[in-house]
Amino acid sequence: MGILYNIFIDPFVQMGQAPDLFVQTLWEGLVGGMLYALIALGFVLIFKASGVFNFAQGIMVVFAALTLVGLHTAGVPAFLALGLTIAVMFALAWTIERVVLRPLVNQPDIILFMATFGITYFLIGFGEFVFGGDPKVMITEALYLPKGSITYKAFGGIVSLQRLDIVAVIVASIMVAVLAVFFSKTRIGRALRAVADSHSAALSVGISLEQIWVIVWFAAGLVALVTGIFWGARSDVSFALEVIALKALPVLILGGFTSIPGAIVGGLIIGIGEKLGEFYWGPLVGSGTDAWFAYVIALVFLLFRPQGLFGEKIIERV
Amino acid sequence: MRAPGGPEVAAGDVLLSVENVSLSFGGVKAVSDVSFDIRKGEIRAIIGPNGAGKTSMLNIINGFYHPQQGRITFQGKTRSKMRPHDAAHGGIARTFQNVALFRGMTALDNIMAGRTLKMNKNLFWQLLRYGPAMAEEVEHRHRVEEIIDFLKIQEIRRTPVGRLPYGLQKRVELGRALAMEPELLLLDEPMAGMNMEEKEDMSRFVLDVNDHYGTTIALIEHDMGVVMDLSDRVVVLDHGIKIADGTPDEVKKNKGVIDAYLGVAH
Amino acid sequence: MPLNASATADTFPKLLIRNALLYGSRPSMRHKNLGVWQTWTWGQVIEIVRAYAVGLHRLGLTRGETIAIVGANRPKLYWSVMAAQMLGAVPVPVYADAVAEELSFVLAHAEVRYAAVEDQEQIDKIQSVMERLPKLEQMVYDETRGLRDYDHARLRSMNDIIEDGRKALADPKVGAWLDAEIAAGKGSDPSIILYTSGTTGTSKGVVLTGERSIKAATDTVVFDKLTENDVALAYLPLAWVGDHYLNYAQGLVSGFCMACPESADTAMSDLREIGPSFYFAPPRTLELLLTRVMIRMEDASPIKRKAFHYFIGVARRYGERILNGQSVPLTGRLLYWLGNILVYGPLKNVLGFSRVRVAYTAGEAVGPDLFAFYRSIGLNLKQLYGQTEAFLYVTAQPDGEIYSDTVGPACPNVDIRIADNGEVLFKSPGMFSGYFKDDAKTAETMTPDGYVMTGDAGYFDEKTGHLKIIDRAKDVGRLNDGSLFPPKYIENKLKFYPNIREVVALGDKRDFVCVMLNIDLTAVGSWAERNNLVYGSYQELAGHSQVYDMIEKHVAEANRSLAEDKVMAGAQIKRFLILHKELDADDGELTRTQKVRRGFIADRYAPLIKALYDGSKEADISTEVMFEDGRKGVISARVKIRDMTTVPAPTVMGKAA
Amino acid sequence: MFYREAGQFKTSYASDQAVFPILQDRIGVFIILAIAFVVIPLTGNDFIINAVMIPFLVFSLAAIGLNLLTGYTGQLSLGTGAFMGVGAYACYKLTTIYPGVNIIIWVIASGFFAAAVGAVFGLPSLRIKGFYLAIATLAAQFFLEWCFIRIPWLYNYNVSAAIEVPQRELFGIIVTGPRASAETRYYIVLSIVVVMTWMASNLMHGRIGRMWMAVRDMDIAAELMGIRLLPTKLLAFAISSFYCGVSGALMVFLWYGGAESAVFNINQSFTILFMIIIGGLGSLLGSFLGAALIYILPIILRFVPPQLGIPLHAATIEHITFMTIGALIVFFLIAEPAGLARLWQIGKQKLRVWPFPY
Repeated sequence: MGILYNIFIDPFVQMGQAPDLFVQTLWEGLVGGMLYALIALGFVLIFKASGVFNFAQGIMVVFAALTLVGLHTAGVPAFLALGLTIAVMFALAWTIERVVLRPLVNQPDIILFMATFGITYFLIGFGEFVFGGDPKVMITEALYLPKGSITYKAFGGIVSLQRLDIVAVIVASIMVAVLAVFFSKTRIGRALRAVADSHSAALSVGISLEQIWVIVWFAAGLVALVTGIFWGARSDVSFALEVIALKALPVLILGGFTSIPGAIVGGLIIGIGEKLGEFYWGPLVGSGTDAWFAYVIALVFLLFRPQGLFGEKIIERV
Repeated sequence: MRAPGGPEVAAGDVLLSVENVSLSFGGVKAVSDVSFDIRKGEIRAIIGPNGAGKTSMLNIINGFYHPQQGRITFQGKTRSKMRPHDAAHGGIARTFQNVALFRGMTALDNIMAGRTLKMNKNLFWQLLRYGPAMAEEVEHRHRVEEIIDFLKIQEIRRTPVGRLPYGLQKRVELGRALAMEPELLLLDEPMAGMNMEEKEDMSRFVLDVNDHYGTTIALIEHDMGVVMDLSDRVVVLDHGIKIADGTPDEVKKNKGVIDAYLGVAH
Repeated sequence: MPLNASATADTFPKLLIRNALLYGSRPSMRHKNLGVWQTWTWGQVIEIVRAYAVGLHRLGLTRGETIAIVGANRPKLYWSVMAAQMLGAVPVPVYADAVAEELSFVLAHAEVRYAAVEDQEQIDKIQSVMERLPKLEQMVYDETRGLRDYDHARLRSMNDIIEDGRKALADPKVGAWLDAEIAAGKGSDPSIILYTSGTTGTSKGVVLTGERSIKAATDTVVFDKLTENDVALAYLPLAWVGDHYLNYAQGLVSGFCMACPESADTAMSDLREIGPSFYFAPPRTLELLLTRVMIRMEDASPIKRKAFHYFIGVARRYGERILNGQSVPLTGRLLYWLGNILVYGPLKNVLGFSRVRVAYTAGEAVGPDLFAFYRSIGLNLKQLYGQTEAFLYVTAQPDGEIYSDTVGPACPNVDIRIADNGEVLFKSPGMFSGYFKDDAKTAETMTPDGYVMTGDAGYFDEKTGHLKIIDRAKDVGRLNDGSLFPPKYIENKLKFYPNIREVVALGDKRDFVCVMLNIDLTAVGSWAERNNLVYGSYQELAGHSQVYDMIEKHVAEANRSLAEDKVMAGAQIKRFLILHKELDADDGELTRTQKVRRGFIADRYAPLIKALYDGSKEADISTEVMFEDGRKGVISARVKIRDMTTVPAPTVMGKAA
Repeated sequence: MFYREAGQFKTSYASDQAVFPILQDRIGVFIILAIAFVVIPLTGNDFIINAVMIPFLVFSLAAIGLNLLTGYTGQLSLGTGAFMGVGAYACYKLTTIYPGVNIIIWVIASGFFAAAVGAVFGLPSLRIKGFYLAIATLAAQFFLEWCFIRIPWLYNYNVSAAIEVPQRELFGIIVTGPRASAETRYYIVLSIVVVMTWMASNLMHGRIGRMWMAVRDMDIAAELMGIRLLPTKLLAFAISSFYCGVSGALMVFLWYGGAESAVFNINQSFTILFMIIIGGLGSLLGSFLGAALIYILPIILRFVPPQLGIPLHAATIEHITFMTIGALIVFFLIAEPAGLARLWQIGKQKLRVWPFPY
């Protein structure tokens, strides 16, 4: 009985007793979830347009952040470094299209998926080879990102919000909005959507497949850069972030592989869920549950709704 | 040859019947209220224009699709829907419109895979590949070789099927289905994409299978000439509705069929 | 000594009994069937054949009757032959690919009451001519497939017959009766009737007796040292004397194992699997094989290709001499040894020749290059000459005495004589006893003193003492000065050059020899490409002076080779021309089997022939042709004629030897 | 070139269905076994045996395990490391609870624990495939890794949170623990790997292997032929995990001598996956070739550049290794998706038809 009480009653009692802590946890989860959502967004962009499940998206986040910090450390002014990093992300997109995607066109999805493992490993090796393997600190000040926190007295206690997190949430929201507009209102955006449906349709819009791939990978690179900046600012910049970046995968399963809103909602669910879970239920099993919470949620989802929250049911044909 | 458990069905009796079967996908009707039967020993053709619901019908028969309404009676047992495993166990085998071979395996292994249900030596013996497992392997290889001989594909026995030309792939697929020693063989456009000579060969094989093994055959085919030559009875579907059923001659004269199908393109 | 035993066995059934005693557990027959080589030992074979014979007898087959054997090389058909012979009945094998017409002729002529057939296809064929075969009562078949709905009143499966016989044999009296039947068989009884394929007139049934067949086979088995350890692939037509002799008779005499391929399509890979030690192939097969080798090598990487050609060159220099046991310089031996590891060994392995100890070719003239190629890579390929009436062997080349242009000395115990008109006559232990139901023809073919007339013209080569076959005797003519004119011999000499496709030689009752020829468009075309020769059509290429120059060299070479031989020296080519169009079966110039129709060509190209003999330098010709789409048209051309100088016959003969 | 197949014919299905129907292949296998069992122990030094051969064999076994699942059955798994961990921890618990029982038995038994855990995590494979399934296996990876850290019972409440391999003897010979000789451990690992490889090969040549490949190549057709997908896939998960589990147990007990949870992290899963991608999906031989390449590559990088006078930092070597492996993955997927095993096959085919090109 004690166990059942600890699982089903006690956490909610705690929530009610200390709503400030609850709101604080919720906020932490929201910010984390937003960042998960951003990584997932990179996945979705690429998957929608090229059918490639880009396992390397998480590493691109780290790589972008590492490049930015690395360039700045090497003496490049912050905003020039930012510009250069954008250029590097473009070069990366172009190279990946040339070296990996083009030769593998028309291969089974799973082969492309595995190829992105290769990209992942190469980027880890390359990033560390160039910039060194030691953890680095994000150049928040040089980029004029705010520091410190705002503290509210509310819910019978204190809720404290990091300024950085607020900016992150705002920037992320803007980015999602921009991408949504880009996809629905611009010619290229529509072409990208067309390409997801059929390759010949895209060609009829007048954009070659190769160009489209470069564009989406570049867009995913930009998303990665933004994510990298904010995530890097919250912790260190190193390839240890990779494990966190992998969290975007369960987010995708929740949201569906092709849905931008799905990525956002999925990210938030996972982010908030794992924070609440760890805070209220974690101690029951020895804490550290956020390492697997997201995956187990995803697993349950896979069993009951494999197409995700926003995906379409697939009818198999023979 | 007989599937275990199934009651004896004499030649000429109804082997399988579908009654008032309907199937739809998200509001789109693929098959509506179709009934027909297949008699033991006959070659039964299902024809109709594109999108008539022919393949859906086969999918219902061997349990890949589950109809929303209707009943299926196979070997005297009535079900509201077939399950793939029951269908296979009951002796329904099939080939596919777009060859669905196991591409990474040789022709021999593909046909051997068709014997899976007939093999039962457990994991222990399989790990040793000795004694009963090897004896079983050899016994079934013998059966498979008879099929290879029957279909005259000795030369390509050891060729990975992915490398075979289309016509031969179709033949291997037929072999794989035959390896199941089916009571009822479903052929989904066995001659699609073949040239005249290959079609003649395949027709010959279909007739031989029917003759030599006494297998009941239900086939979908576009080539009207082939259908009329091969089949004993024909059922015609159009937009998921049955519009005619009878011998080739009867069907040929049916006005609805002429309007819906024969009049168009063919 | 097993071979002594065969001296006492004068029929094949008796040999079978001997083999079952001597080699009971050794393989007698293999058949690639259902994916593996099913094998029967001599002990098993005799059990099956005895049961089969009893079964056939219960069906009504008795001594002296004939039974047709129709189908491909399959153990059951060979056993049908054996079982029939056991009963003293006479098997009559028929070519599996014979059309219904030929089939009905043979079956009717041989008056068969029974037929042992392979499958549905053969049954259909026979049934389609049933009304012409009133005597045919029963057919037994090997393969059940597709026969379910046939009327089985006159059809029985071989398995049933054998099973039936097996049951009957449970009664020891039946076994004793069968033993008596076998013992009653005499060596002088007909053992088989082989119908000649009928290229000359209708086919004739050549009757062979057991005793003579066995004698002949015993001689060649000793000649080639065949033993029960040898293996042969039985892929030649069952009804051809070659198969019956080389595989059936020699197999029974020596006890070697006959392996039947899975199907005609898989014969090549089956050959490789079984790896025979005794092998026969007609020149055409060898040529096809060589072409395939060369084409496949063209796709190899440049290094491999170069190495291949280099080592083939080494083999051409030293290989034959090594095979013949002659002296070879050490470097040659080393290079050949290396080549054997890198090229010849693997090549023979892929072709399935690794274990071949004795290989023969026969049937038509074999090109010296072709012949040398196989010999140089270490395949002991030899030539033999023979015919159905001789039960195959008349001459054969012994190991170490191999020449591409001879067919060897007379086989052991064979007596050869050259008639005045050049025709080869022979008397041999295996010779036939007569044509079936045709004593007149038999008499026509035999000389009063018992020699068989082969119909082939030939002579004994002075250097080697080997027989050389030059042409069909009736085709050999004489020039006005009396010298011999063998057109085919001359034509073949030229056709061995890859650049020359067809040749028509003229000379009978004329002053000298002229030839008209076709170049090989592929070979000369690629040569032209390499030499930057521009051409638009066959006609243009054929008329090109550089092409003429090249062909002239070939003709001159042919002349030199003709001059080496005293008998042939007079038949050297004086003038030649290259025809402006390819000889074509569609235009009636060739038979469907690609043989030149001389008479027709003589008429059609009369203006050219006239010019060849009146000394003109060129001549005009226009011929009607049939295009591929069936339209008719006319090709006109001015054809150039080249003069050749002839070589005087050599005075010193021994030099080249 | 060395193949002389003329005259090698089969008179029975048993010999035709043999794993190595060609005589020369049988000779080759015999030579390799002779080298492994005789030549290497006689000539190899401690470094070769301890740091090259034992790890190579351990990784090969894990790669075979993953290959059974991914290469043969088509179910991509990213949880290999964790399944190896289950084997290692199970073996540790078993031998500390029942120290008297033969350690080899516990190594094998630990495979059953891994198999059971693997089957549980294979359940989602009923509904999902491809990268969806890959993500589901990540759940196994992270959850199990968490268990290895958070359940102290698994490592007997050691303060180091790591497992220390106790000394165990077999017929009076010390086989585990720091005092076990390299040769002894090598022989044990080798024997287990050889036997399990032979069994895997048997399995792949029979009914179960064909069922797995059928599911991999065309699951719908397989299902309609009466192959039940879930039991088939679960069996693949179980047997695959069994191999991985034994490999994990061998890794800790006969190679490392001790380990903490990080050994079985996601990177280990990736390493094994890369071995089979580069070695060849759906090939037992490929498992060995891939393990050799991926494991030995860093060793070569560590030793060869200094020999050439190029001193490299340990960290730099690691970075270069990562880059090389990443590049190799992409290269193989593009140039030869069937990996080194396919290259070997092509080479063998060339030798068989030599001097012809095809």
